[in-house]
Amino acid sequence: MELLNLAGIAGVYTLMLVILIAAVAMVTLRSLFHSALALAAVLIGIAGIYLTLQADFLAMIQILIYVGAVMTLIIFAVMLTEHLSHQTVRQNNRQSPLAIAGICAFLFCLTGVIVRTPWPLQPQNQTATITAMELGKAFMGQYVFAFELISVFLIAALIGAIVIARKDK
Amino acid sequence: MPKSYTVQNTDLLDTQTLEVNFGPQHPSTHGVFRMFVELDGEVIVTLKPVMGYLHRNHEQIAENLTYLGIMPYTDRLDYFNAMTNNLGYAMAVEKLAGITVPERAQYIRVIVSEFTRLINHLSLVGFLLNDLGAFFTPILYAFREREKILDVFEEISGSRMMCNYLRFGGVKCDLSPAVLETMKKITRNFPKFLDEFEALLSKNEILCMRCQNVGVLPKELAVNSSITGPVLRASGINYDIRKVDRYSLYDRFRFRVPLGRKGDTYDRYYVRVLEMRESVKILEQALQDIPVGEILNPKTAPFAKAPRNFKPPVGEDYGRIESPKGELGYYVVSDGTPQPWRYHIRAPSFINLTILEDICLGHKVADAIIILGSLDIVLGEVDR
Amino acid sequence: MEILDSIFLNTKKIFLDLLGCWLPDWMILLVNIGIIIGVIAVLGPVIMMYLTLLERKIIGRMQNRIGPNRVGIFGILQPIADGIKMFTKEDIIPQNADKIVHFLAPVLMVIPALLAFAVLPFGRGMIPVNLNVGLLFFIAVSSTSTICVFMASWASRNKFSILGGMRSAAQMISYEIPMVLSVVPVILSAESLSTYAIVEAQARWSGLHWFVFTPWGLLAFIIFFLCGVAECNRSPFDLPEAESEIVAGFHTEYSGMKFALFYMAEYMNTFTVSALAATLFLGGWEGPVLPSWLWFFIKTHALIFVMFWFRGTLPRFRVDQLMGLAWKLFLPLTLINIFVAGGYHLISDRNFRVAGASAVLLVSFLLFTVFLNRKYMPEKRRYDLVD
Amino acid sequence: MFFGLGVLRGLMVTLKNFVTSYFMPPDRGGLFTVEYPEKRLPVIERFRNFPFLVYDKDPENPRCVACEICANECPTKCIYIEKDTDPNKKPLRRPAIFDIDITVCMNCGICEEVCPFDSIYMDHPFEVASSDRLEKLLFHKNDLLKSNDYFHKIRPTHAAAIDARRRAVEEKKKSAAVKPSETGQPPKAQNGGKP
Repeated sequence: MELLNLAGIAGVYTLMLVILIAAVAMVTLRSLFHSALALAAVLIGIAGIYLTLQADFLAMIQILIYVGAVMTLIIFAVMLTEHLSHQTVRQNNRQSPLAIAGICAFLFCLTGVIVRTPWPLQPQNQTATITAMELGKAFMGQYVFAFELISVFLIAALIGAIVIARKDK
Repeated sequence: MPKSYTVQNTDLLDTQTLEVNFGPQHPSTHGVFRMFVELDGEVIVTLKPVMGYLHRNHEQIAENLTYLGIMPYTDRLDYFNAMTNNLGYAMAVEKLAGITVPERAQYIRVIVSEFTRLINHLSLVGFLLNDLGAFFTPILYAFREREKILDVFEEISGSRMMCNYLRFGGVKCDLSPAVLETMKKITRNFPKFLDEFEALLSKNEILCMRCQNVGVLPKELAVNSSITGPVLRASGINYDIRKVDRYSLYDRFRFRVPLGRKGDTYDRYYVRVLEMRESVKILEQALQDIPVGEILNPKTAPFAKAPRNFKPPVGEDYGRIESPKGELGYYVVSDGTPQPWRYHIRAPSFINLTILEDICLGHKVADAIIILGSLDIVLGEVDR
Repeated sequence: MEILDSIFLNTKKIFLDLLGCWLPDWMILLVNIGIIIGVIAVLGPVIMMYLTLLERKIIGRMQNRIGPNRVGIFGILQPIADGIKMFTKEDIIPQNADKIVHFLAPVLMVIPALLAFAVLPFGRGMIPVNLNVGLLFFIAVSSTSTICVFMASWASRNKFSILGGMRSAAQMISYEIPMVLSVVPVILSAESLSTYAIVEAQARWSGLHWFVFTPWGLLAFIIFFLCGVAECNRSPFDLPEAESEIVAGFHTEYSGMKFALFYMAEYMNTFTVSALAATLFLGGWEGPVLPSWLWFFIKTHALIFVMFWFRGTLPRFRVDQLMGLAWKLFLPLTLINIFVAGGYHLISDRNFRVAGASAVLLVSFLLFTVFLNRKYMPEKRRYDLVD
Repeated sequence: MFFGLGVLRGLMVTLKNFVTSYFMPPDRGGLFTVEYPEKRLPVIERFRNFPFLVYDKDPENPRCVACEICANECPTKCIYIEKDTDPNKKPLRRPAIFDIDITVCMNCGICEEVCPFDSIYMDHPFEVASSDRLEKLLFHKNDLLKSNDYFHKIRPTHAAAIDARRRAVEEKKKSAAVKPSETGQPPKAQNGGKP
């Protein structure tokens, strides 16, 4: 049996490696369209991680919202500004050593914080997986105020977008 | 100055128009016909028709042939209605040479040209629905009926589409009683088929959405650009040469001319369906009282054997008939020799095509294809 | 009938017990998963091949002609002949196309189509993966195929495919929303997202208990099915590959095996959408006499017949009418449908709630078709026959 | 009234055709297709394809007298005739070469009408496709020559009428030959009134 969960852990780490590679690729790829696709790969990878943590509702929502809607919007923008995506932007310039130094400093502090804080680590497999039913009850029960506030906020954003789009009609 | 249509773009960024060639090989331009279209997004800004891909020098060839030798060439003008092409040419030369046609031959000519009108309108509706996207079903129903009529044509003239059936002063061969019987059966079943066809199409919401108020042809534009045929009648102008000229025997039959009101693609479609119903009425009356008698004017019999002796008197003449696509006219100038000195055809499709640009501007790409389809052009006639 | 009903489950159990004697038990778990994956990987393409044959036969019959019958007895081997043709066809990549993305697009197009099989309940106990968010999984997976359409149209770099790509993406997005909203009443009354539980919920009720027989269920079924047809770009919504306008939409520049993959993805989508529609509204594998998996296939193939029927009869919508239909007719109707379904569950008196619900739905349908969308309604036309 | 009613009625029409295609006869909504290579439609008698030459008894002397009227009258000029000459160069009333270029001929049937000696008629077989465009699609005299009873087989009524007329001309010529006073004028071809 331990071979099985060893394979499981190895799978999770390879997934994280894939996400890292896709993220780096997103930043360094020359063509805009390719980096948009790399972003899609990153988002799907994150959904994969949710799945390994048994949060399947969250994973599906992640794919539906991010990959289905947000990515389509980004690619629409890229396709509509046709000639913009043709010139391949030069990714690295003279300040790259300075930037790498900055990143290393930031990583150093980050790992320091991660190592020091006591994470409430439970054993690997939690007992009850949270089903969509409980999430629904929590939304409508305990967190109903936050839920309504967010929906009002979203509608305001929606109306704002429409007003901007037809501002001189 | 080419007319153009400006889209009122509200947003600030100036969109670049897209030039697209709906080229000679495009799947839905009825033969080799090119439209050079400038698109702003989906809307057509300018449209330039390009023709001449199917030009076969028909009129120049005719000047080196005897009058009878030209007859098989007229089949290939509008290759859907060979019989009406023959009829137009035969009537023009008969007017020039002053030949009368016996009674039975006149009846056969009316029957045959009304059958061609059925074929033409059936194929048009089928092709129009094909451009609209109905996957070949309406066109195969139309072709199933067309096959029956083509078999009758093959029985009479020897060939389904290139009939070469009419001669100056009559027709080449007679109708046997069996053929008359099958003709009567076809005309009896045709209204039933038309009802089923209309049930499939006329009230179809998608067809109505796609065709209504698309490509509206105003009355004065239609008259000014001398449009003829169902396209003109769909815009509401009562001009049918069968009623105006009363040529051949058309004054003997009771039939009515359908007129549309708005003149858009749906009216052009529905006026043709009503015309099919009127043609069936004419056919019933004609098949009812077709007399017995000779089918060829005896005076022209010797010329059948020796076409080069047929020398019509010097002079010129213009004979016209109501072909399914519009007014088909033949202008023949004879200088006494067995070969015509000048021979010109007034092709209805060519004239109807001139307004394509005016009624397509401002519509979407998908509409341009349907408007072209509803004008019912055949490139053989346009390019000659 | 029980044996016939779970015939596939028993064979798998016998096979696994046979293997059990010399393989460790966790290996059996892997083998079990392997069998399920194998079945789906074989089932998908085979279904696709025989759907193409079925479609050509049915549409042929509708047009009073026979349809393919040269290869094999009734054209049985026709799909294999098509497959070989697709393999041997030269695979042309346009000169200035973007090689990687051009290659990736068809591959990524097939993945969502295959993934959607994982959630369909083929029979009693025969569901590949019993996710408790099965329905959401299906919708999430089918929404990712938009990106593959974008990749295909962008990579081939020609005018027609860009036009086609834009149109199909816009169409897929605007038909996804009514599709998702039309499923909400079903979740509401089955109290679960898992497709297996939905089918059991429909089995639990007394009498005629499929959701399609309730007023809101019927409307939701029609809208879900039409959006499903639009989702896999089939007629009358097949704008992206409208051959009469833009030649073949986003797969203009594809030939050979890549084109076959697009073709496969479209037909698998057809199967999965009809299967899901059958599961949600027509009671999935639930049926009186015949074994459960047979009921599932009968219902799915009935809906697939309807899709082929549409293709054989209906002309196609124009772009703006297509969008108008989704946003101005389907969306409001589904929203009202959710409220009506909610009310339907609160009222206990049976025939009052049926009459009330159908009355409200009928009024809203007329409101949205005759009054608000007057522009789309066919006008009455009069023609005068003049002498 | 209802938005979707027209579409439904259209669907019913195709469903009716789908169902009737299984058991109705061809002309009332049944299966219309004839599977060509195996089953064939009967060729209609007046069907005209490429022309052929008729000979009465043996292929050596066909009815054709190489008068080249058909070659002149043919609109597309696809017939080429050369007169036969006997040993001492005197032209005979027989064609040595009679070629018809099938790719040019548009089977309009004018040669059949103008031929005064009833020797050229339109044939029925239409499967004349071949791989070699130049050589095989140029029919020479021996490809064109076919017997009179073949003519009777493919066009019974038309051939019978032609033979009746030829026999009438024969009797008139014989009766003319019996009365010596008649000048032995070669029988001018009757104008063939079409049946």
